[in-house]
Amino acid sequence: MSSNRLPIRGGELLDRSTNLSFTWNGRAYSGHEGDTIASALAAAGVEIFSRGMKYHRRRGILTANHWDPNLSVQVGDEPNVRAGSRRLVDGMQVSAQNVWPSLRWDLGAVNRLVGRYLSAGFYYKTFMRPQFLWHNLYQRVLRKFAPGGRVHWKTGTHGEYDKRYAHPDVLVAGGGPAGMAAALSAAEAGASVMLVEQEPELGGHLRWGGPDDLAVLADLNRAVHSTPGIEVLCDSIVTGRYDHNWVAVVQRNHEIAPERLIKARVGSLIVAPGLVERPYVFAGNDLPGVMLAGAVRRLINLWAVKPGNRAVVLSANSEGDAAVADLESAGVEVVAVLDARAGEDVVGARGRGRVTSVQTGDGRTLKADLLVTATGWTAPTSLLNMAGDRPVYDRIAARYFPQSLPDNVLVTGGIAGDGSTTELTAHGRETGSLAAQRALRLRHDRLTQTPRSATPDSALPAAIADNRIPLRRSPHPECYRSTTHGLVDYSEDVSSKDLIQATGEGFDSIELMKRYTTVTMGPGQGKLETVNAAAVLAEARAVEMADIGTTVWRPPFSPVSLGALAGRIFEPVRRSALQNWHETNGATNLLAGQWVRPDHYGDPMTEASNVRENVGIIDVTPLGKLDLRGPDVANLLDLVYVNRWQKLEVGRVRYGAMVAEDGVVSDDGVTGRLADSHYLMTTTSSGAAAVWEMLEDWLQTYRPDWEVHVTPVTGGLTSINVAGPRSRELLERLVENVDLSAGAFPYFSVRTGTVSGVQDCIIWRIGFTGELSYELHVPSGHALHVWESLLSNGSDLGVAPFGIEAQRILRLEKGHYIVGQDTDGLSKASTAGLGGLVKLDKADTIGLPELRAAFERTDLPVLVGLQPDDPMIVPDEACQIVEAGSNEILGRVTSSRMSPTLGRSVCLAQVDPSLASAGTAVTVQLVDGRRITATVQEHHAHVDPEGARQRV
Amino acid sequence: MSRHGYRYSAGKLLRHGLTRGAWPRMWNRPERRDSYDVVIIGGGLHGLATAYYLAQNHGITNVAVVDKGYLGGGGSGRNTAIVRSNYLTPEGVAFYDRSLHLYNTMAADLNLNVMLSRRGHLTLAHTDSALRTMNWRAEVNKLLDIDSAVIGPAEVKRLTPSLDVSPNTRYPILGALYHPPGGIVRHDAVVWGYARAADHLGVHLLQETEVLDIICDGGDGPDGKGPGGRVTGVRTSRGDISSPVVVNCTAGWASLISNMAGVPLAITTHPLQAAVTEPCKVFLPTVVVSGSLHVYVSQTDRGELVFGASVDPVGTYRVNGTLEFTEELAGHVLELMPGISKMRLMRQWSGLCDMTPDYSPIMGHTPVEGYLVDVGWGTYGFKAGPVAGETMAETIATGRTAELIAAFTIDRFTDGDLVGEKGAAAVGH
Amino acid sequence: MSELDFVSPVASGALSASGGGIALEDLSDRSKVLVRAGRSTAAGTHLKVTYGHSRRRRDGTLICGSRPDEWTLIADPGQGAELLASLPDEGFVSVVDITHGRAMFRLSGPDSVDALAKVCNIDLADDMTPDGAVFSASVAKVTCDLVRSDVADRRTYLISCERSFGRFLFAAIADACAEFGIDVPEDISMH
Amino acid sequence: MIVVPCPNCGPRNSSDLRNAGELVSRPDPDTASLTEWRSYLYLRENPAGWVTETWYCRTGCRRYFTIERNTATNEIRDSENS
Repeated sequence: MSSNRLPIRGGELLDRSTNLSFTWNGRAYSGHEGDTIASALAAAGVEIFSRGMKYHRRRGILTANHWDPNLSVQVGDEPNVRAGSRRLVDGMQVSAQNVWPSLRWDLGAVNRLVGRYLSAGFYYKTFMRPQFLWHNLYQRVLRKFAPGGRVHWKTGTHGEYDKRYAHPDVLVAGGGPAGMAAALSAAEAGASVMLVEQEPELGGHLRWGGPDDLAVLADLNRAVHSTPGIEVLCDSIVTGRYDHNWVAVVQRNHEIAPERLIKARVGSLIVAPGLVERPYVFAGNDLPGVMLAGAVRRLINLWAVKPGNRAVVLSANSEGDAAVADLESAGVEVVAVLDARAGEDVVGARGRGRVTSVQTGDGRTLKADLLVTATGWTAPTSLLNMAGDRPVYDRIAARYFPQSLPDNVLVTGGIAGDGSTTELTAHGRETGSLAAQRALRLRHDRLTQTPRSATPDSALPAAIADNRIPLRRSPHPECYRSTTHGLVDYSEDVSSKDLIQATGEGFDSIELMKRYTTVTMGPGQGKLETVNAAAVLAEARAVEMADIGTTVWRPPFSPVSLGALAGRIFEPVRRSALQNWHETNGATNLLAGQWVRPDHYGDPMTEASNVRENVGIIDVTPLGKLDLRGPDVANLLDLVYVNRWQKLEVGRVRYGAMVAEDGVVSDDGVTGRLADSHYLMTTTSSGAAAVWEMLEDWLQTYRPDWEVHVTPVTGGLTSINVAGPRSRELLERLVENVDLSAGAFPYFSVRTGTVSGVQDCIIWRIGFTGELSYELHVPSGHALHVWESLLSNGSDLGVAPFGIEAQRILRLEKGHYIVGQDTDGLSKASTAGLGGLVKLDKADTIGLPELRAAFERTDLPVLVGLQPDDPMIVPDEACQIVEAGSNEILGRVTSSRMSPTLGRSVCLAQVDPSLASAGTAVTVQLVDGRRITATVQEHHAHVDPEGARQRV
Repeated sequence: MSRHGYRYSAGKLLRHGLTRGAWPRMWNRPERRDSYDVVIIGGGLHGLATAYYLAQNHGITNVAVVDKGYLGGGGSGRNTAIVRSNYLTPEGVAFYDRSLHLYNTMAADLNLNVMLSRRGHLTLAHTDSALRTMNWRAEVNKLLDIDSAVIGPAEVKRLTPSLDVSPNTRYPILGALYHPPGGIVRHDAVVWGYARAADHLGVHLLQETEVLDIICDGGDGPDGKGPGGRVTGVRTSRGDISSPVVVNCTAGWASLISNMAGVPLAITTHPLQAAVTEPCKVFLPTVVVSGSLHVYVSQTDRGELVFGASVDPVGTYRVNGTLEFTEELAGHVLELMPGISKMRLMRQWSGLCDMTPDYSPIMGHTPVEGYLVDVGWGTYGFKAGPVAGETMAETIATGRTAELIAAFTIDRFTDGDLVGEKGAAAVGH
Repeated sequence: MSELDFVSPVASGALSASGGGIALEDLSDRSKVLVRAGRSTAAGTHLKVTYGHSRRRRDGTLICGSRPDEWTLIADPGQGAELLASLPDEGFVSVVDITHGRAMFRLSGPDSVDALAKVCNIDLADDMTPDGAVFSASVAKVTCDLVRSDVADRRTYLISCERSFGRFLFAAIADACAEFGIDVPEDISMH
Repeated sequence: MIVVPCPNCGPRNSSDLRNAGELVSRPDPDTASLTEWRSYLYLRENPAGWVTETWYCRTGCRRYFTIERNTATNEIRDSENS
């Protein structure tokens, strides 16, 4: 293990007093605070970090930053970690990905031998026959070659991820000199600013510059940190800009979460990401030892790593020239500097495992272990794409520039143009002021439009024109591909030759080419590859770059963990006031929508029988409850229910069914009239919210002249159904001021009274179970008291709680249908047997024309009571009713249970109208394929169809 | 040479590898004619498949497929490539089963490996009502001879070990509808396969040709459009093309095209979003769908997890995606597989879906003679592509509505006979 | 009825950070009354606040303009009947006692704004949401009514939701507060 | 997450509201033909451009209101119908 660590550098990030231990492929290494994983390894002499995806060629450092395609590693249970940017932490276990048995001896490298056959899209052209080999062998082999790290799905947990919202006036994406200057001037103008930088330190390229750059950076840093109103987020990336400036930031430097998603509604977004250096395409451009100028500058100046010993530099710009100086200062022998501006070129790099020689355009072979290229820049315009911009190519500057941006998105820094540090910061300052001005106008609008906010303490700031002096576009040679072929996409192993072949096959638009060759589809998402790919396509089609366009960069700008996107997972659950009691008394829970409910307390059959024989109590709080007040409630009920409501008397309750405008049954429940203009409506549990919104819709948009107030009271009233022949006896012990006798409180009535000392309880007498029963609606803060009183006062009557399952058994015995179970998305009122209820002669009711049409049809399915001829067989719900001799479907069982009361199976079923008359024998196919016969009943109710039990 | 032109095979791959010879074009960029027997609007899977089957099954080759962009640039290239046939209604099942059959033989039929992976398809049930719907689908499927059954949590775990089947989760996995023949396919390859085959049979593929109007004659509306009239051609960005038959296969843009013929549709356009993670070593062997959690996921042969969800609730023609889609998706995926929180989402995108009220397509003839539709494909157009092409071609060639699509005609929205597929298709990838 | 204990949906007592930066308390037992009035009624004039704003009446009752033509009155426990009696009823006015229907929490302290910003998308800056502001918003995916009601310059939010969500919401807010020094007891869980 | 300008609450995130779709006018249910009724139920203009639509301010003021939104750009402006 050799050491490539240089003596202390002026701008280095290292804290050399620290010593962080970590392992790489099982071997112990160490580094310093401030090192990236890659810099620590490179300092220790590691040259190979990964293998190529397809051909498994060895790969070394290329860009030495977040975008380095060769530096994806596994860190513990985290796959695909960017070793070029991830800072070293003591104890990290780092290993190479996608190699077997080891990084050094990787069997996948045999693919190189057949590489000439693995051209673009080769898999589309073979493995077709025989088919079973494709399914059983070829595909498995392909899947083995999938790249990337390992997910520890067995042991991983969702962990502690987190989110927050933010509302900065100005958000600056990129903390280089221009971004820092923009943040400063925006804050000075009175805007709240969020400054986001993906590196752990502000400064961008100034960080690896010379003493002058470092001095400017120090000044900027001081100013940023001393100016109020700037929130600085380093080690954080703006990953997306969505409509209306909804901006996603992934923050990595927060102690409470590995990644934290910040969702910001931004007044003005300033995009200042700088530029991404582009690799050069030539033979051998993926050999370890081929690096970009930025990479060697960062390695030397930020991490004091000597990147090689003998270097050849291909330079087309000042970054390349600066790299030469840096190399020399680090003691690297610069063998040759090839000036691309003067037409000099590199045509190949050779070596086994590392560059040993470089072929130049003029035919020389130079011994070197390092080849540095500085051939130009890619403007990372992702966020601009997301804002609707289609950047255009500038031939002179050899890169893309923004074209048209919405007012709330501005650019500064390298993405906007070139300039000295002074010019860049000046542009940044002007951009910050403009952005602040626009954002403060928006803030003023928000303050004026929002009722809760303070009145703005100043007038609307005047709009100012965009008078910024644009940054210039410096000429740059168009350096994309040499005269040889090399890799365009390092993470996908796609070469310029593959792209040319694809063009020839007809994939001659950038999008088609991308899809066929997978170029730009890897983890880098085209940061390094997009422009080179477009250049090769332009070359293959012999057209201008500007005519090619680029693929649209889609969010996120940089990959985001699923954990960060999920954050804390909020899945609200609703609990009745009695749920704690249920749980401490042995209930098995059932999740029904958002509600947690007791399914049963051990034995639902016994619970059901107890209701038939004695008395049971059930918590039915999730039943939707709406308090309706006003003189026009009856009109509203007439509109939304299929039946009539004008004549409902105070103290009476009525059943109602609702259909939607298309005539499909949508909800049902009972509504009672508590006082002259005061009603209580109940809905199904799952339909409660929708019914409420629907009532508001009709009242607000259709009949604003009606006076009705709707107030949801579902959770405020705990609903307890007391059911069974001894229910009256039980309640008589607890109810103080209501006469419960049959004459005084008949079936389908409502009273308000005091139950066990709790005033204002609403009691109505209805019968979902088919027994004499009372439904108590109790103020929830006192519900537990009432529930416990019922149990303690009724022990001699055999009172016992029952759960949802027992209720389902009881209601099915009684033949009550459930909307959404016994009806479906097409069921009309006629199917549900509502013929007697529906009033077609109303002038207006929801779905009226469809109601009328449905009752004229004779071909709609019919809901019937059904009993299997073998009473011990319970067909599963959803079993199909079929033609005896064929597979023709004639209906289905919608509900089925063993009836404890009858000692036989009972069902509801939807059947073809030809099968709907009582006594018809039908064939039911069971889940196991057996067919049984069953008989259609006269009524839906299997128990007490006359209703004698509930009318006592 | 086969009937599809240059034949691909392992041998050819070897020869090209050795000689480094160029491969021929998969399809051409032909000069357009002034008239065709059939003009198909939309160069996605449906349009290309329709053109292919017109030529292949009915010998009608004077056909143009026009597209405003590149081939397969809409939903065909943006979907999550799931194929299955375990629908809810008998008409749905029969239709998609035929499609699955065509997918099974597609590689051989089109001489292009579309990389069909019949890896098994699981639709999870988290509530007893969802389980009841799964049972319903399974029972209908069995009667129609579709391999489909409801399985319990232990079997779910055996098939897909990374799923959390413990009972105490917020959305416990109570069971699943298991459909062994379901799986995924390389969606772009399907498009290219049909394009290549159609091109070789003489169909003109006219890319970057935008339809600006449909030219009609004799109809009730303005310019002779609307019911009672007939189609005579289309006006495109590259000039007028006359044709007695114009077919609308434009998915999310279906309303805009159909309004050009004076035929309004029961369609609203909503984006459907999808996303993909960085690659990781393969660990997810099946396609997993959860209707209640609005998510479906599979892992490609490249190791990426591909996710989809239900359509966005707000109708729009924008396809730039939303952050909240990725947030909800991640939350829901981690409910199912808590162990993968460190995987990273790499790219999100969206396509436009032509949603109908009953989650079923609108196919066949319309009140304007010669103007046919193959629209309303919502979120399930990809799986139906082959059979839609086959039945539309039959309908065009014979003049009679193919039996398999009789339930999907445009008349059902005036007759009130909607298809009951909503329960199975709403999020039913 | 007053002799009966009011049972809150939240079992936990007050939680607070040791440094005093943040505190979360259950106030579900406070009397709450909802007033809704037709546009032509005098209720608005009587209650003197408009949507988005609140004021404290001399008797200590907090009157919140919770929606257009809608007010929520909050007072000490057991005051429901008195609140109801104190309201005008001319014209089309509905008055509903929602004491039992709404859980209510008080989140206070200088860190409360940052904790709330983790679970609520509303801009809580002083100009957008000043003391006295009344608004409705999603908090940890639960629809809530909020009032900023500072107590002696200590930033304070009253957060109320449908009662059945109370236990979940308390746990979710407590979870958001953990970052600021609140120790969340194990029995407070979002599930 | 687009911002929807609620006329009562001011600008709000769209997740705080529910989109109730294109504004359609309801025929008189007592006299409408089935064809008219089903056009109202099912047929939509579905333009790629400005559409008048209804939103419900679910977590805010609980009021329904209409705005105009450009479905090609998500720009929003006040509706003449509001």
